[in-house]
Amino acid sequence: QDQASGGQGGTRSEIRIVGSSTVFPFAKAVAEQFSINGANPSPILESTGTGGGMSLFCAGVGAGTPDIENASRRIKPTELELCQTNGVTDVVEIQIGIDGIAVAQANEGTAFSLTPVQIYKAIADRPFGEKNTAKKWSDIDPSLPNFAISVYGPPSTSGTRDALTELIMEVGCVTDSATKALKDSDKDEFESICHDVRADGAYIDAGENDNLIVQKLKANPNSVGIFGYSFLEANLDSVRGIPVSGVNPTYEAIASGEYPGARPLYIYVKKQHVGVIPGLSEYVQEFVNAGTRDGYLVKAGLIASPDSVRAKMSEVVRDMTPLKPSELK
Amino acid sequence: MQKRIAKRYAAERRFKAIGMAAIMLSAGFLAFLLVIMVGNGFRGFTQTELPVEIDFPAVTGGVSPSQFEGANGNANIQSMGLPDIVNSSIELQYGKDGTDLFSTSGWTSVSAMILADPKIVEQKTTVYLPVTSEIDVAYKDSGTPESERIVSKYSDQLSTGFNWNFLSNSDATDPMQVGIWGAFKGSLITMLVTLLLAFPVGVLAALYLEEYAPKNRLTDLIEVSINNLAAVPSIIFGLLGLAVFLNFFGMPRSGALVGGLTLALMTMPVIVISGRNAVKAVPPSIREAALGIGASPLQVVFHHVLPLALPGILTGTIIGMARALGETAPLLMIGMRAFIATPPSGITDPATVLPVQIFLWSDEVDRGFVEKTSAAIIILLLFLLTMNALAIYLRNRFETRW
Amino acid sequence: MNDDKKMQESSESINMTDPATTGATSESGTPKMTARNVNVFYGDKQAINDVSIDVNMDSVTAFIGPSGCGKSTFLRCMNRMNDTIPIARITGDIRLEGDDIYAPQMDVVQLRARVGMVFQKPNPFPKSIYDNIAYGPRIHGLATGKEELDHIVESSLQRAGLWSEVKDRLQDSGTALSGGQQQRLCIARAIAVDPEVILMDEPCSALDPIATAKIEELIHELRGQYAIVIVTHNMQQAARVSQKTAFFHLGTLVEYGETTDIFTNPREEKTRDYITGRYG
Amino acid sequence: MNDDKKMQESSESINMTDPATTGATSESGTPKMTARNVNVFYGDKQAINDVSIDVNMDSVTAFIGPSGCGKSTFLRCMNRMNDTIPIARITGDIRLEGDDIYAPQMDVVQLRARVGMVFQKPNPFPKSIYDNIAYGPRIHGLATGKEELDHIVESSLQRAGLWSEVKDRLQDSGTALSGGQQQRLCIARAIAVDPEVILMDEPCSALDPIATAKIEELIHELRGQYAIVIVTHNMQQAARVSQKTAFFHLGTLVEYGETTDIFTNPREEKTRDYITGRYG
Amino acid sequence: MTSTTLLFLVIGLGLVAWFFGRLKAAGLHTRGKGSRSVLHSLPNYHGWYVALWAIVPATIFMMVWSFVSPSLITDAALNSPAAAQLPQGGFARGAILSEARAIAYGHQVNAFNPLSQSMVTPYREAISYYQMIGAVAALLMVFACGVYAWLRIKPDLRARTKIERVTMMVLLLASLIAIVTTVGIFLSLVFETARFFSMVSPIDFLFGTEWNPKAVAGPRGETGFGAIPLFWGTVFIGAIIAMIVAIPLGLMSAIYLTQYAPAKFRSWMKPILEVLAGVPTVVYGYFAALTVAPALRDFAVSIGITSASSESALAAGVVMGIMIIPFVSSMADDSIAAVPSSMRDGSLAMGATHSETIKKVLIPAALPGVVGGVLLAVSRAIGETMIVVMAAGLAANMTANPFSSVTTVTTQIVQLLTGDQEFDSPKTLAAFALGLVLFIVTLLLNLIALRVVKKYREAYE
Ligand SMILES: Nc1ncnc2c1ncn2[C@@H]1O[C@H](COP(=O)(O)OP(=O)(O)OP(=O)(O)O)[C@@H](O)[C@H]1O
Ligand SMILES: Nc1ncnc2c1ncn2[C@@H]1O[C@H](COP(=O)(O)OP(=O)(O)OP(=O)(O)O)[C@@H](O)[C@H]1O
Ligand SMILES: [Mg+2]
Ligand SMILES: [Mg+2]
Repeated sequence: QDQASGGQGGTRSEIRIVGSSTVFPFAKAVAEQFSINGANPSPILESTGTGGGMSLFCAGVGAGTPDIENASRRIKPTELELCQTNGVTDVVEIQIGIDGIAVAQANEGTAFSLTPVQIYKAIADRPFGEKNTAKKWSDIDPSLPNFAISVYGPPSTSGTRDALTELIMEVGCVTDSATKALKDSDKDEFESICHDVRADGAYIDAGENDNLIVQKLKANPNSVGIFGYSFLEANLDSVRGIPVSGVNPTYEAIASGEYPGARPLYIYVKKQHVGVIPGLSEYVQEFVNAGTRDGYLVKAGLIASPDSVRAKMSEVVRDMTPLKPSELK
Repeated sequence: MQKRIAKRYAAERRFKAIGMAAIMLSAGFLAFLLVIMVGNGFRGFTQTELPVEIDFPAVTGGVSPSQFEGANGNANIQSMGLPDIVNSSIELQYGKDGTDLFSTSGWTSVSAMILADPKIVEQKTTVYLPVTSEIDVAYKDSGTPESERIVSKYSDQLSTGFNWNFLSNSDATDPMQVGIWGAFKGSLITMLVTLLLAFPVGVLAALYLEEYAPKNRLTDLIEVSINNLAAVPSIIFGLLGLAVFLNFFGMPRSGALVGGLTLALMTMPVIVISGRNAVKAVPPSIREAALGIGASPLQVVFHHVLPLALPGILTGTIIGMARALGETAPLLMIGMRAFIATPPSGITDPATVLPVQIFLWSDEVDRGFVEKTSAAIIILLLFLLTMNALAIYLRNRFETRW
Repeated sequence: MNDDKKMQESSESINMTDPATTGATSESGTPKMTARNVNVFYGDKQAINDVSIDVNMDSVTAFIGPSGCGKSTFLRCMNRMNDTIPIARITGDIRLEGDDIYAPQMDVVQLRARVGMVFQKPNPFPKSIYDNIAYGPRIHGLATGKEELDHIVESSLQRAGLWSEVKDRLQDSGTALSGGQQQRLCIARAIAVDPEVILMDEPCSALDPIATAKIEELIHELRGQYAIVIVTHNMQQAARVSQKTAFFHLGTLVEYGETTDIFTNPREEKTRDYITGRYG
Repeated sequence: MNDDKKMQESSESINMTDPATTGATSESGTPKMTARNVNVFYGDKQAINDVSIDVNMDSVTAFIGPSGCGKSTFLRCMNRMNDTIPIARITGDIRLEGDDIYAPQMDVVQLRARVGMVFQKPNPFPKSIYDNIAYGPRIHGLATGKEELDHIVESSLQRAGLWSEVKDRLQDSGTALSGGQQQRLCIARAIAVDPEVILMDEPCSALDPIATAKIEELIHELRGQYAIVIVTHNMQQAARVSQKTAFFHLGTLVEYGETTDIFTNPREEKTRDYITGRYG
Repeated sequence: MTSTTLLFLVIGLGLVAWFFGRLKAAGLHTRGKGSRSVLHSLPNYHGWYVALWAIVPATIFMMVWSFVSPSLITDAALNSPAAAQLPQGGFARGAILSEARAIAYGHQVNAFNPLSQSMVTPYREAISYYQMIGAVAALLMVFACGVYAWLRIKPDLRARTKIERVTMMVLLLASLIAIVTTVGIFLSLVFETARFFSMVSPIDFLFGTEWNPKAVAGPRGETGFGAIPLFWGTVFIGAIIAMIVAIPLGLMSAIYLTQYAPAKFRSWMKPILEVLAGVPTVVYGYFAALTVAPALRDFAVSIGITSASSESALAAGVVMGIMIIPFVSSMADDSIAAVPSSMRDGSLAMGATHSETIKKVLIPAALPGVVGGVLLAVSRAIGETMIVVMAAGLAANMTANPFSSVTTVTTQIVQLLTGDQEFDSPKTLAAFALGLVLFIVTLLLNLIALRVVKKYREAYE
């Protein structure tokens, strides 16, 4: 066994990053900044999706595996477990900011406002256990406009979709006490009722980070889009946010937690690579620094984490404190 | 009877017209596609600029041009703090928020200017720097109200210039700074690997199958595999590349080597199939002639059949390569869908290719990327049309008639 | 690839039947090539049925017979060109100067250099006239230098009666010649490797009368230097160029003898019918 | 595509030369087809040189001559099949019952229905036997109903002597028949559109002797009902089936006359040489 | 001596061997019977025979050596005193060693890790020691094998036959790559597929009609992994809509070009049409999504189909159809050209017009070939990913409405593999199952196409 190759082919001089397409643009901006003066080699940044990235990240330690994983959701216990069986014992978790899930429509569309329950009733497969029959928004609530439900949202494989189910649908779903009770008695049934999205055409799977979605909303002014906040911000000239529970999806509303759809974004760092791959800790530091209220990531559409979280993250980055499986509940 | 004849002739004319219409429609689609792409894309080659006057002696306090000559020039520019020099000049001219008008890395073009002609650091010079992508979009087309306001404010100063950076830079976050050179080079290297692997293997396999293969199970199996591989969805080749080259052989991820290997597997069947047709088209009388004077089967093939079939094989190869050049899906699986800011310099360096770059840019949030995407498409189409023209040239030049 | 193809019954079949019965003759000198009890099958179909024949050095042998009777098939067995047809199978014994040409140790490449072939359609290589002729000597290493090669090319073209017509344009493509010239080029190409036997399969059927006359004249001149076998549909041609004639019918050798005998006084009824145009 | 192709010199060339000099005869009845001073060019190359000939209703006319002499070319001019070769160009005058077949108002589609053609290689369509025969009547609208069509098919097959062999398998593919049957099927197909002239280009050269005999017999039977022109390489065949023979050489009509005269007492030296096998 | 220089040296020595082999054979060359040489093969072949013997074994040895020697070198370097300070085990140790090695080889100049510098010297020593061994052994092999082969040169050595046998092996190996690739594809899909089927029943997967992957099974045990809508979408876009566009256009283009067009027009038009097949699919995708889809939607709305969505099966299908026009037309072209011209002449001689001949004789006769070509085009269309990703959306609808959004198998594969789900969840593994099923489907399509084409070829032979 040749130890110089470490089983994975030696060392390398540039950082390798994989993972979520949601974090990708932010990571890209950081990577560019990180190498701007030629001080560091430009990191190689792949958009593989969180899951695909995890499987690469957790494949082992060494030059052949990535150093950082971008994630639009938290690492799963099973994934952490796999990491550890493959020798990736120390994984550092850093929350780099927040992504809002904006509900939006074209500027030309009839303005209206929604609540989580209404959204849940509109897009769930079996709202409160009954097959969804609502065809128009007014079928759900007479106060809503009288046009067909047509929602462009993330596909079931996406992290944005997970956030949508957890942050909006489940919130709407647990307003019913009977359903809420299921959570403890019959977890499977609960998840099925609260998380499953209808498949009869009212909810349309669309890519998440896709310019086309704006075109589609513009083309169908009466349809509703659900996507990342950064996307809304970049296209404010053609789409506008729909208030949820009366709160508009604005930076402040999401940052303060007032707006319901907000999810944290993470990066995971392989601690065993720190000090071996040149520039790794500097890159992570840059990422954390860039995520402040007036950092360039916020200009690019990221929402800065609350100060408390940021303080904690600074500590984690300084000490490179590994994530403990117990923290994942 | 006469009426019947007239009707038959009318049908004849109709049929012929339909045929003509079909051709015209197909060619029309192509023309339409090209016109749309060129129409969308040509603006990607230009950038909107504002003039900035830099009084070098004043802001730098006087530096000698000689230090920017030679190998250390770049390093010395780094150390003199050029971004600040440029920013302060901008602020002088456009006020406190002036820097917000300009693309953040506009100073790199100043740096390039200094390197090209170090003397300018002794004078007061006016440089044209690219504006931000919002203003660029607003100036060329229509943008946010805010940027439209800026455009009308500076309308007499704004101008468009050719965006050389687009040809020499690589991927970036700012649409004003992106370029296709990195992806172009990646495509070039990947294609080279593909060609070097797929061409010999494809030609040898075609010769074997057409000239020597005995009629047996193995030959049938090879034949079916090749025909099937030519039709297997490309994404599946990506999965194969992932499983075999990356996971099994442990080759470096995202490299042109793996991309080239994967595409070679995809291209090889196309070359084999077209190669077999070309070999088949060589008249058997040539083979008999050679055999008849005592050439061995191998001599027959390498002295006579292969040279005669080569133009046909080459055209097939170019068609296959053209397809590989435009392929995206398999490369997503092997790590070439990546942000890579440095052009690759070897087959194992991380690289991306033109179609992947197009795909990535088409997914970008920033509106400035729309025209860059189309511009990259134009480059890719030019690449392809060149290859196609080469194929046609070869076909016409070397076509042998018997 | 077919090096290992060999005769299934070679050992026991030699001299099993008396050649006289089928008309094989050996009166003038020792035969150059001998065939005994040759059967050829294409898949299940038998194309040649128990043919025995001798080919002599000093005479031109003509094969005649109606279409599909197996003339070409038999001819192609004589230099193993049939090896290239995967479904062709041959039994019996064919010898060139006593060597079994289907024996495993026989090198088919060398055999074909010794037994040359000229085809129905002229098939020059799409190369220069010079390279057409020089190809054979090159692959067989017959010339050690440029001069020797030049010499071979020149003498072959001269013997084929083509030298005067092409000597000024040896670098032109062989395919640019007229049909008759192409056929003579092919004959010159065959001669260039210094063969012992030349097989010709309807060499004139694609040519006009004048070119045909030239080729017939050439055959006359080559007689004695090579054993020549010619397949033809044209009985007058057979009568003109050959000294011996073999008449094939439905895969069997009906009659073999002196050309004059066959044409004036055939022994078999079938031969007479064919000669007089009753069929075919 | 070539509908507008027409004769360049049609008007002035009629009757310019005396047919008698080239042997065109008109002794038995008015000729069905007449050709005067026909020249055919393939690109720059002249394939037919000033040929004049008459074809009669009550006799079979044979065209003989060495390969490439223009027999097929001339035959194909007679129903304008040469129109399909883009580089072919024709001058002179060919008339069918007095109508100039190259006149602009002549409809080539109807012409070909009146002048049928049978080719060297049997070329049945890959359809059923029934559909092969019914094809012509259908496109020309010769039958108004199913019965009438059935009737045409049956009578055509009967006249071609094929009915008894295929009547139980009219729905089998035409390509499944043997070579000789296929050729008779093609003849039946030509008969089905009720032509006035039937042109046959070496109809037996791909057939075995037995099938050849059947076709020759059929030609005998059809004589008198149609004007028949047959191209053949086989002089015995010409002698057997035809009443008149035309001998072509290098694109010119050397001699045209009664078959018996041509074969026993040719006027021209060239004809004699060819007949006796001096060349070709 | 680095391995590259060694390789060049060996090749150079091989050329020398070629020269000597040739020389000896040429010396043996005397005239035997007639002008024929007594040599069985040309001197050249003898040269190659010796050269191959000299090069091939040594090269194989060098390949093996390059696998073995690195660990020998590292072991030797680790035995040096400097190695004592290295961290124990782990990536850090490996990285230091590999950095030191890179510096020792001269691939890298500066060390990122200061410890590496101390290991450079031991590495240099070990490297030169083992390289020496390797070089000496390789050169010895070149000489031994070369001389052995050289000694075997005799007039009756069948050098040409031997060289040809080697070449033939190379040819065979080249064609075996196709089989290896096929097996590779199968193997790279089958394990993950098996894992997927241990979670989701194959019956549900293959025959389920709802594609809406769920984390947990629903009340009636439905998992949402019914692949039928995906296959329907694939067929709808690739085999129905695309073909409705491509078959008439392709077929009529081929007919016009082969039967009516003047040669000049044809020689221009054919390559122009072929460009359609060469345009990258991303470009088509972009075109479909931004130009065709909105136009079609506006059209649909204007004729009163208000439910039309801007990502429609029609947009993707039409663009895909345009893309495969050349596939259909060139296949049709070939098979129409393969119909013997005697068929055409036969029909024309009956008094049929050109179009009647084409419609009633040529097309029916060429039909099997055309069908074979269409099947191949279909398998290309159903494998197409990018156009659908960009233009047809992701909604797995079982609908025959061309204005609604559908999705295809390959699109879903991309989506599943680049999604955010954990990699061992059925949602990710389903991609492999889809891939395998698709692979099998194209295999079957191809077998059918081959059969059809073969049968039709036989019809004329
Ligand atoms: N490659 C082949 N495969 C199968 N059968 C063949 C092959 N070549 C010839 N035959 C058959 O073998 C028989 C003899 O054919 P051959 O070509 O030897 O005849 P021939 O006398 O040369 O005829 P022709 O005068 O027409 O050239 C024929 O029945 C023919 O169909
Ligand atoms: N399509 C063509 N293009 C060019 N030249 C042609 C074409 N068809 C025939 N020729 C030439 O016209 C001349 C007469 O040919 P034609 O086929 O009429 O001869 P033939 O008497 O029928 O010969 P055969 O007995 O071999 O059939 C020949 O020199 C031939 O090369
Ligand atoms: Mg023959
Ligand atoms: Mg002819």
